[in-house]
Amino acid sequence: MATNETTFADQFPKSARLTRLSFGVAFTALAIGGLFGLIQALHRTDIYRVLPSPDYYTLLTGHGVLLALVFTTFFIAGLFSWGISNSLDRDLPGDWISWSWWIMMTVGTVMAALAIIGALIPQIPMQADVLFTFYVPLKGHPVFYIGVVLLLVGSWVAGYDWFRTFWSWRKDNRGERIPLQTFMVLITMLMWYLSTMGVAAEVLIFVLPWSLGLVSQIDPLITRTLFWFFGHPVVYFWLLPAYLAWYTVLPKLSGGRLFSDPLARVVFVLFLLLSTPVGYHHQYIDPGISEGFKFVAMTNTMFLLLPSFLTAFTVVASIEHGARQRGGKGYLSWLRSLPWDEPAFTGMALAGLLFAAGGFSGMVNAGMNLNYLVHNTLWVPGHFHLTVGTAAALTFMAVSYWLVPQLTGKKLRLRAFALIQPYVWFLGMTLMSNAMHRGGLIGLPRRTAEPEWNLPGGSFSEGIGSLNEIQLQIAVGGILLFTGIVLFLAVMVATWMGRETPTIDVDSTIPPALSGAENSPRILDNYRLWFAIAVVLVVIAYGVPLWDMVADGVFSPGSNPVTP
Amino acid sequence: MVPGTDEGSKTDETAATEDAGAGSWLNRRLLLRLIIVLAVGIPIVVEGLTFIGLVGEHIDDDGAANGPNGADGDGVEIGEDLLPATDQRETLSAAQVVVSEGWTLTLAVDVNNTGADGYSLRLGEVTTGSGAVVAGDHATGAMAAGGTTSLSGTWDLPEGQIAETVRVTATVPGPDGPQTVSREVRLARVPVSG
Amino acid sequence: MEVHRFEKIWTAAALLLIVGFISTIVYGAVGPGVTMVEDDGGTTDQADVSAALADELDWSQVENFEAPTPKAQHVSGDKYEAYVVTKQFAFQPGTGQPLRVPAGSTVTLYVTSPDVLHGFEMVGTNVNLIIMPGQISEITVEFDEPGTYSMVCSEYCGAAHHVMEGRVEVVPQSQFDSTEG
Amino acid sequence: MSTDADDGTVREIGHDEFDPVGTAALIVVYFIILVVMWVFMYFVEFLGRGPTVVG
Repeated sequence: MATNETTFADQFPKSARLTRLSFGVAFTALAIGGLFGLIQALHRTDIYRVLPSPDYYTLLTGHGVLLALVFTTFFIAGLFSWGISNSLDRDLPGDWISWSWWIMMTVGTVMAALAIIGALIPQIPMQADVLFTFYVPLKGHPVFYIGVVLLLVGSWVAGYDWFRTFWSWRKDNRGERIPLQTFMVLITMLMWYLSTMGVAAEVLIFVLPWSLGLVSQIDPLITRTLFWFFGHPVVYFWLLPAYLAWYTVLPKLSGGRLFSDPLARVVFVLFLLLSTPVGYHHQYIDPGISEGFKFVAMTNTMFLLLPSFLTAFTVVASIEHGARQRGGKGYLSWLRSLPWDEPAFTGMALAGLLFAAGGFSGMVNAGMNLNYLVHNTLWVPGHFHLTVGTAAALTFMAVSYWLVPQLTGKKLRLRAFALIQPYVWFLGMTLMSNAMHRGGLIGLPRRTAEPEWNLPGGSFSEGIGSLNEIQLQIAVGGILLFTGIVLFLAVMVATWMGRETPTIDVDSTIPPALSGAENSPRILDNYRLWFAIAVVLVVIAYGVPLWDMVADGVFSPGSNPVTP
Repeated sequence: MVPGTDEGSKTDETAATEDAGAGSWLNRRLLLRLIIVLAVGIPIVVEGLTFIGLVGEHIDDDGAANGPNGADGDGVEIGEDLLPATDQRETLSAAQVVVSEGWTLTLAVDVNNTGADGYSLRLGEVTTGSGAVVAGDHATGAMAAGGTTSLSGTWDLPEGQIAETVRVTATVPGPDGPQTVSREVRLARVPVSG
Repeated sequence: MEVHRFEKIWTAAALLLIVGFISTIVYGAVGPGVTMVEDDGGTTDQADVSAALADELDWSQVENFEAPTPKAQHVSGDKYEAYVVTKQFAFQPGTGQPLRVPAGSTVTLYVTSPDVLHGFEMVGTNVNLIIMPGQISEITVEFDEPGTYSMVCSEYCGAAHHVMEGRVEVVPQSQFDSTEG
Repeated sequence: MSTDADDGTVREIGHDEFDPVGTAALIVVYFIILVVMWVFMYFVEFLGRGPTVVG
């Protein structure tokens, strides 16, 4: 590297390379998935249709898989590789094991993508119009399920790569506290190992043999329960890396220091414990599950709000500390002295703001009987475009503005694009998500190519303003969001393809927290204990219901496969 | 420099004017202020209107807004008369869209000629929800007085669309020659089966 | 571990809010008596349901289920029951002929599916169910005033999922008794 | 806009003399919004609707 300052890429070349490659696949998936999202937004709102409505569901599957599974998992793999090396001051081994997880994940992604696109291209004899939740009895091509399994197993090996780097650090640093970023990576991966048992069992035991024809009938209730055993923790698998950026990078960008390191550790341990025994809040209105288990899931879910509330407090306090150090005054006017012209800071701050709104709509979803009001309506996409669509995705883009120069040794190009991108995203998302929430309240179903109201007899009470106003607002929001993706990708490609620069104009040092780890109980770092407690909680929440479902025959009441 | 208006293609490196010197620093500050006002102001207005609208929705008619709201059965349902204008009975006996290779609509009508000889019924073109017109021509031919027959026809609809109206033409023998009665009849929800 | 007093206050406030949410939901279940769909509808055999729909099997042989009729069946007093099948891309009854229910009645709905998952969402009301092959979703609903409600499929069920829609007509008692079917 | 060494830091604030009052203000506002919206969603939108589920 020609730069005269030592960047992360100089210190840890193997880790930097793996992070760059992971970001590369993540941004490609973001581009394709984002394009699908734009086509869907314009199709659904009847503004501009390029495909017949039945093909909408192919795009919807692609949008879900490429963004919610591929973009997130690959970006997290890159961010965690950086986090481990940055906080342990130690490069990844970079041997064949390190390469194996990236290759496995990439091959899996290509397989799944081909199976999905196959529905549009006659030459490819595959289809997987089953959406990213692949509910049985709808059946996709086996290649789709194998692709998803490879992506999953690849992420397990990546976790092992980080753990063995930590263990080798531990041998040289007996008795020291685990550095915060590494602690966050390890706890997140423990949650990931525990929760992916559900979807691995679903696909390997039930769905894959069934799609290959080895088993004729499987029980949709068991497969759906196993999917949602994994389905909620996966949203925390997307969220906790964003929390890692909010806890460890955002305070520095705002000119301050993290308010409390121990509180951050407590928050991550709470997520490990509570994020898996809650899956039934996705199945509140499923038949075959008694209200008692749904009530347990609701209570656990509501207490899962606590770590997010604590995060809101700690992160905002850290930002305020930065504002005060930059001369901010008063109860609220300190907000003005924050670096709103710094894209990395703006992206994360706006992502946090929209996450607060997404949090509320999540509380409505989590309210057991309140869920009758909004289940499977447009309210739900409104919710998760605020949480994974902004809290995670916009934070990932924002941290890239700060991290990619360090990974490539090249100054960020097109800074003006980068400066306005978070604002374009924020405006587009507020418009789209607001309209989606209102559409959900008047009963518009989600996952439909054509909103029902232009069917004869299809009738929806006039929501606030007219239905056309809701449709228009979704379309405008969708266009702004796609513009945000194009701006972001333009900055990334221009930076990556640009020539190396003497300075990368990024201050990569991270100051220590205001109250450090040293004055927190050592038990916090005992991740084996927390993992054991998490397993016990899951057995309590899922043990009996899963046993009931299996007791009446593992595969019964069975359903034959139906190709969409 | 107003960024974001041109769809910056991902590969070309548009040489954005790097901010040089204090002059542009000042208009950058104004540009930033404008962006922040727009990007934060509009959402606040939208959310405010939403909440006022939501509450208003419930205050002026307390719940009637989301009470019964279905249109009362517009469109001819199975078992109803297709062409009330004629005194003959044309009862819609089947309406079905089958999705296999394509989307094919099947309609069946039980015709009962209560009038004089020479009555005939014809099913013409069909229009779908988004206005596509599909030609079709199925006729009973001249019927004897008091005769009954069942007329059915199929139409190949564009993929993903269902029929909303069908052109129905009846030739009714009258004292001074046959008259034709032609209507574009709206159909109730046509069930679609996989 | 030294915790800032603001943190303590905020944690207590957050816990208070959470307990508040939970008690609201418990009130909803106990007061107005909104209960969740459970497993008391029982299970059935998906193949039997699709065979009965294709008239290859008599409905009496289908476990825990009866023939879906457009008109709700009287049980006793103001109690009625209705059997509905959600199949790929239509409600039966509902899409071709609307489901007719008397006003001022309490109707228990039994809903199942012969093929894939469907959604049973009555627009503008709190009636919202997931319908699963092999399971019977059983729910009791109070219909007070007359009117017509759209019901839409709110769970993806295939290429024509977006056209799957039907109607429930709540008709005055007198009109309900006079119509046949 | 190159970030100079101290990126606009005016003064250092240690842990003990920093009370996040601004954060407290923001969080109280957020708390109020949550309570108002929850009460509205539950008692007006949800319970105030037409045919309700009772069994």
